[in-house]
Amino acid sequence: MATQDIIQRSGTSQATPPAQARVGGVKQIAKLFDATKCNGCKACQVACSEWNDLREEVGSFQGTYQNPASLSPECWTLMKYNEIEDQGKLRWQFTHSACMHCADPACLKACSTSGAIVQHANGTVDFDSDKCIGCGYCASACPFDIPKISAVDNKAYKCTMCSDRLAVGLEPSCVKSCTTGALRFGTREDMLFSAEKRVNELKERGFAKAGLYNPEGVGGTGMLMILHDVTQPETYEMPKDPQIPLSVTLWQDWVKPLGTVGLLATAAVACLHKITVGRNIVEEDQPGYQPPEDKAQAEEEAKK
Amino acid sequence: MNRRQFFKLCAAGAATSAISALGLMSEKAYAAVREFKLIGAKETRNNCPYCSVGCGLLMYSQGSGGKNSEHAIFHIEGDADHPVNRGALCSKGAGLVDYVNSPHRLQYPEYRAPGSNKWERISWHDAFKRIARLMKDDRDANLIEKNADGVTVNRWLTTGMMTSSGMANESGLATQKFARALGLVAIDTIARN
Amino acid sequence: MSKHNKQEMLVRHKLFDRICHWFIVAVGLVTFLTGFSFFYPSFQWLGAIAGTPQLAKFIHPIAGLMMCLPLMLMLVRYYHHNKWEKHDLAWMLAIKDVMFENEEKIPPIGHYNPGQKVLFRAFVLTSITLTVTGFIMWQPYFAPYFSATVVGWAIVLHAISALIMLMFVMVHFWMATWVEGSITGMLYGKVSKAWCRKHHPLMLDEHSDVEKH
Amino acid sequence: MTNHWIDIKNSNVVIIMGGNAAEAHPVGFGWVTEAMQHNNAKLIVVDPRFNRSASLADHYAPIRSGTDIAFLLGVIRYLISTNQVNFDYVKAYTNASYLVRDDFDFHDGLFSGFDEAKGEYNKESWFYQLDEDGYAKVDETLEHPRCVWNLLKQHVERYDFATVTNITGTPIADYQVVCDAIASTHTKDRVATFMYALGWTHHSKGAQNIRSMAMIQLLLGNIGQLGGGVNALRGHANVQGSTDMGLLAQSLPGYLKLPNDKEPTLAAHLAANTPKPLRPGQTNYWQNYPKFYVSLLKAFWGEHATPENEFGYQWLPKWDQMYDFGKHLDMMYRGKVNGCIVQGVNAINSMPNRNKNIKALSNLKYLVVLDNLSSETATFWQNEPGFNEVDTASIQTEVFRLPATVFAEEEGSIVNSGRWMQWHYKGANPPGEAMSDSEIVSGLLLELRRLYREEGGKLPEPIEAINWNYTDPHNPSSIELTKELNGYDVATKRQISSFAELKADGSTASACWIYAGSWTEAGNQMARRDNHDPSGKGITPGWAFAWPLNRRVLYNRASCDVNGKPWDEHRKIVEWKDGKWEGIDVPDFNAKLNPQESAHPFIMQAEGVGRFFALKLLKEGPFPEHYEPVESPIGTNPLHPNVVHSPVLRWFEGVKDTIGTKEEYPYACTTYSLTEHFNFWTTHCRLAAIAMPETFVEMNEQLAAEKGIKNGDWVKVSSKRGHILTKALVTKRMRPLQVNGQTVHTLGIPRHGSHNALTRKAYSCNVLTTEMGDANTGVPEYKAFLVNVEKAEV
Repeated sequence: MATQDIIQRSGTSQATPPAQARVGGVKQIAKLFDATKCNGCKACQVACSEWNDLREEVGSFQGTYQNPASLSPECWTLMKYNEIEDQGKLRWQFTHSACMHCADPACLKACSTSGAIVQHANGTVDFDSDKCIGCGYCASACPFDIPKISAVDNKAYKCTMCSDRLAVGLEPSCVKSCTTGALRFGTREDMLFSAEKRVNELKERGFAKAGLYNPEGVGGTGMLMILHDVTQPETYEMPKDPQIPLSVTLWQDWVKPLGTVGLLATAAVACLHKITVGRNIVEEDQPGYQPPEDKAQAEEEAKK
Repeated sequence: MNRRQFFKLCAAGAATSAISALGLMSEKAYAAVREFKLIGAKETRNNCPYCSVGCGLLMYSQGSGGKNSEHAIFHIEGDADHPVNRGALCSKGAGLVDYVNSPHRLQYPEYRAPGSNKWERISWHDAFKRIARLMKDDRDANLIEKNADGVTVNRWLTTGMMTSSGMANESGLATQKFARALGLVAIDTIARN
Repeated sequence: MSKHNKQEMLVRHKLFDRICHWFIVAVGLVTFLTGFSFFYPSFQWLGAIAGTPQLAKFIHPIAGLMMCLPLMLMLVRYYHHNKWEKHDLAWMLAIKDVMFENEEKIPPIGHYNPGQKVLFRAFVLTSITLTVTGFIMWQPYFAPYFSATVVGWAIVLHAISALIMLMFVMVHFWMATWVEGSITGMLYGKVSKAWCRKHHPLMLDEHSDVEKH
Repeated sequence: MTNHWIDIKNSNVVIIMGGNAAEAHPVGFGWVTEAMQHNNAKLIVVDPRFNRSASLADHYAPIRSGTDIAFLLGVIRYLISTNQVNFDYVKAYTNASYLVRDDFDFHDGLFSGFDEAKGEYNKESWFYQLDEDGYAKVDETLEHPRCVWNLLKQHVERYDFATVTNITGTPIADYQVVCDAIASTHTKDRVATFMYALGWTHHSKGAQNIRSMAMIQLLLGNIGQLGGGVNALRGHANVQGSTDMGLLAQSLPGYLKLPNDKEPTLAAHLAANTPKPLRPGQTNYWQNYPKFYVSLLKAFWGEHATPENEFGYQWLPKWDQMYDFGKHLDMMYRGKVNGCIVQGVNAINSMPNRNKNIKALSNLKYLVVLDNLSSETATFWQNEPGFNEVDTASIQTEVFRLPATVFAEEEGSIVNSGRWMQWHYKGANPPGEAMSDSEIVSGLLLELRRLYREEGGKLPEPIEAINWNYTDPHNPSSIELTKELNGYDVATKRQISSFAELKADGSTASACWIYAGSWTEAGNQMARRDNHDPSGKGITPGWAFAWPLNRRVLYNRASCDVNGKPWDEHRKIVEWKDGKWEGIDVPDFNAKLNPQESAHPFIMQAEGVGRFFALKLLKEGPFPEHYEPVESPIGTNPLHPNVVHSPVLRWFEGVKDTIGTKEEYPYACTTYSLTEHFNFWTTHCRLAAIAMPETFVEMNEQLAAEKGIKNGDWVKVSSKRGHILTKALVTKRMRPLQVNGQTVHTLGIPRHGSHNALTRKAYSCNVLTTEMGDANTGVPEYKAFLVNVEKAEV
């Protein structure tokens, strides 16, 4: 059953757009993570695993509250912990690490398989695991290091924004679970509005560098983040200026068309050459070939 | 269906099989998002058993509620109607389903004999009999009916009870009546700790 | 029939090399078709040669290795034929005459002409880059050991190398079909003296050298 | 909680001290963020550790564990000396103006009446001066030198900033910020709430920690107000209910008392526990004690409770001393106990001084464990090298492990911290043969009854008499039990709707009078689900049932002035209007009682007012005083070196030898819960184990550097009572404090260690902790003890 609301689909061109008749009334949605309201309780992380039936292996203590050590095919949301000193004051900073649902998703751009990565009209970027072939292009393309390839089934996995919940009109599991209201969910418009309000509030409360992390390099993100200090996203383990990697752009926008032209041109030249120059044969090897001396002899005999 | 149509259909079928055998079958329609897993599941309201915030829960179990299915809870999430948690749950509460379904849940009464290094499974009947025997012997031997001043005290100090603060009030009342009827004084609840 | 029609044949490719070549052609076909299916997602059906797209992904790196390893072996075996020689320059300068078959103007050439030597070098380079980058991007076994950036660049390089190799393969195929007798040479190992005289005149000398041994 | 979770949103200043709501009550903490965002509230966190609550605080102040009283008395001194006090409230609603007996005194760390030999006080002098009618004398002007106000001023005078910060290690600048934030709520339009929990109770003076805070709330006029109150954040989901159920050594349901040896008859017991008013015109609600008590006895013994047999009073056991679990474990250790029933408690890991407890359980003849999970308590006899080293063969204890249901497999009610009784439903059958607790105790009781019937034995009467006439006595239904809790008319079986209907003549029965109204003739009030909040103040009268009588804010009469007008119109809960009390909540006062006749809102007190001076209720004294933890990292008390720690502690035989000194064990240590885990339950829960797989010890960077310990290294932490091996978490969030001329380093250990679960094998922190605890409650000092730490190779 087609969802008919897909606005971008990996591995297809504009000439063959996905079915998108049902996007008319669909609003862009967004998840707003307010780091200034998060206390790192991990409710989102556990709720994500619970809803999505994910169970990572039990790890071990690695010198931090962060467990598991990283996102994985069985862990799609991970809280990260950083201790920062800001003007002599200690700040324990938490990052809700999960798919950012970029408007311009590098994973989708890099994907090798038609329709294995799609972007719904509401803005969520979703993996269709049945199509996924496990090439890992998405994993290397993602500027946020989100998709992870499973060693078990060789497929890419990441946060789906609980697309199954969204489909029935519910909010993502992480957002529902959030205890402090650090995660909110709504239309992108509403989230941007409340984010702006909150940032102003924070500025009044003395966080002069507070701001919204909604990086332009990837066209904005479906997960928006309010940070105490938006000038230093690295302290949250977020990239400062995430972009679709140059390698992906070069590859998809240059190598592919140029390569195609190259291949076609080679073929064309070959064909043209064949037509114009014709066969290149060794006459002596042709059936019925008579060497010149034989030919002359034969002619002489004929004269006789 | 007339014979001609039938042949057509067969031909089409054969052609399709041939194509698919060559791997040229057109791809399936876009898979929709994962099926919403709660459709039709039995929903039961409860409260989180961990801390005292008392968050509302919605528990989902398989089966229609009909008599022939054994319900097993497979998902628990916050009750959005609950005025305190309004749908939220902490990391513990969000993982409650793994508490209910923990591989370490006890299933049967078990007994460990003096000096033994293993558990033996016993029936409830045998467990009650043996425990009651031990309790009665101890109570009969050690219940203090009167103190040194001759006041009736009816206390039994050689057996004690540490009670849970996780159980419901109703079990708490049963426990309270059970314990005081026997004359137990050394009763405590983990409420202190 | 005239005795002249009984052409004298020379060995151009040994049996081992011919097996290698056609093996490479076979797995190379699989590799390129599956690779194409990832490079052009719309042509995913090309990968169906492997069964399913997932199998295509699974087989591609293995087929690629099976292509590159014998190819490298062949390249080692053919190295001595592909050294750059003085007269090669003259041939290169006369490339236009080569293409338009102005035979009288083509300087004589040995076992391989400079065009083939360029091809040889292209195969050496691309098979090395394809193998190295292939390993770096090989999910889920090797890629996790490299950073996303390294894998990203490996993917681009892999694509570029594959394209270059493919273009040379096309040239190789085109030339093989144009210069008639080449394919039978690679199939049965032998070419006629006349063919040598025409295309690789100096090869006759080499050959007599060989025979002298 | 006098108030409730949602009400936190009405606060202007939230102080989290002696608790860590963000980690232990994360969803409740959500209401703090709500207050911060929508009420512009300030959040202050005072804790030895920069914890997850601190991560969102406007201001965090470090404190040395076990010095909260000094900290809080310093706040009181600051409020009084800067006149930032709600004087109208203090004068009308507290005992500030009451005169104290002339022989009451405090000198060099001791109150009057100390008996050094017994280690306890003769509390005779800790009382008001009474007039000829038996009423307390008062001086409304607060000028009398013996009035509580002046004694309090005098008592806290010593707690100036320099003294306080010298004891607590809190930097003066931080302390000033905290004091100012708290003081800002002395005005009538601002209210503060303190959120505390086991961080205050787990001390050798836990009750006094809490009293000190309550005194501040009285000074500021914050009790009875929206957004204020005294808010104990209870631990377990039904700690409140278990306490209501009186599952304690000296209690019966509804905060009624288990009789003691000094009360040989029912009449004597009722006389001793029914207070006389200490001021004229008091509501003095406990004057109804006999009604509640007789109704309880009727519920217990049913038809066997008659006026002739004192309603079965003599069948209740009487106590001669407090047999809390700590005491009972000590008795076990000494071989004086034969049996123990442990119901849903991992006693071995939860109780302090684990090594002693293993020996104690080994002395038992039988141990019965009711649990839904496999716990280390039931398997204490299993040898586990390193973690549980025992000689299995020599342990002669018979152990029974009985499988119990979990919340999801039974219906019933639990009471949250805000006193909400919430009804829950059964979602699935339990695994295997597991049974509910009530079914298990029924099985035992009925089998005992059978044995007594067959064989006779000592005192069979109460076993025969206990009212077990349930439809299925083997498995009493939750509905029958809960209806019994509510109470009913004995003759008609009609459910009562208020405890006002209870009588002392045996015509009514109620197993827990405060629950009256929870299941009335109108049905189950606890299952109500109307979440409408008509006032917008977070009061949802149609959701569940809050005891007593669905009241959401206790002492709400105090939100109005003596004339019945709200102190702050925006915080109106109730008011005196048109000849009655009415408002958005159920008034905590006689609805018809005219303010002119009585204006004393604390109706459960004999004098109707809040007590700065606690009379004889607590063992340490009527005013709080700073005493060091039993194991003090400074080894002295800067205020009075002769009385270092609480003088009235309960010392079991031999325990002195288990107390370490700062010379051997130089570092302070505290234990706590993490968000990811709930005691020892969630170690069996895969999702929780994934989120926090292993325990650790938190330490500051300076100490780690001195000891050559790097983040993630294995370390050995030892106390006088044992040692554990764990991994180090070196963090900026712990910091060294300057105390009394020395540097105090504090280590912090989460308490979730278990060697038999889904998490990584770990030691329990309670190998290290001491059983010394609060003299009033017996709660051990889990939060402040001494250890040493060194790098270990594993």
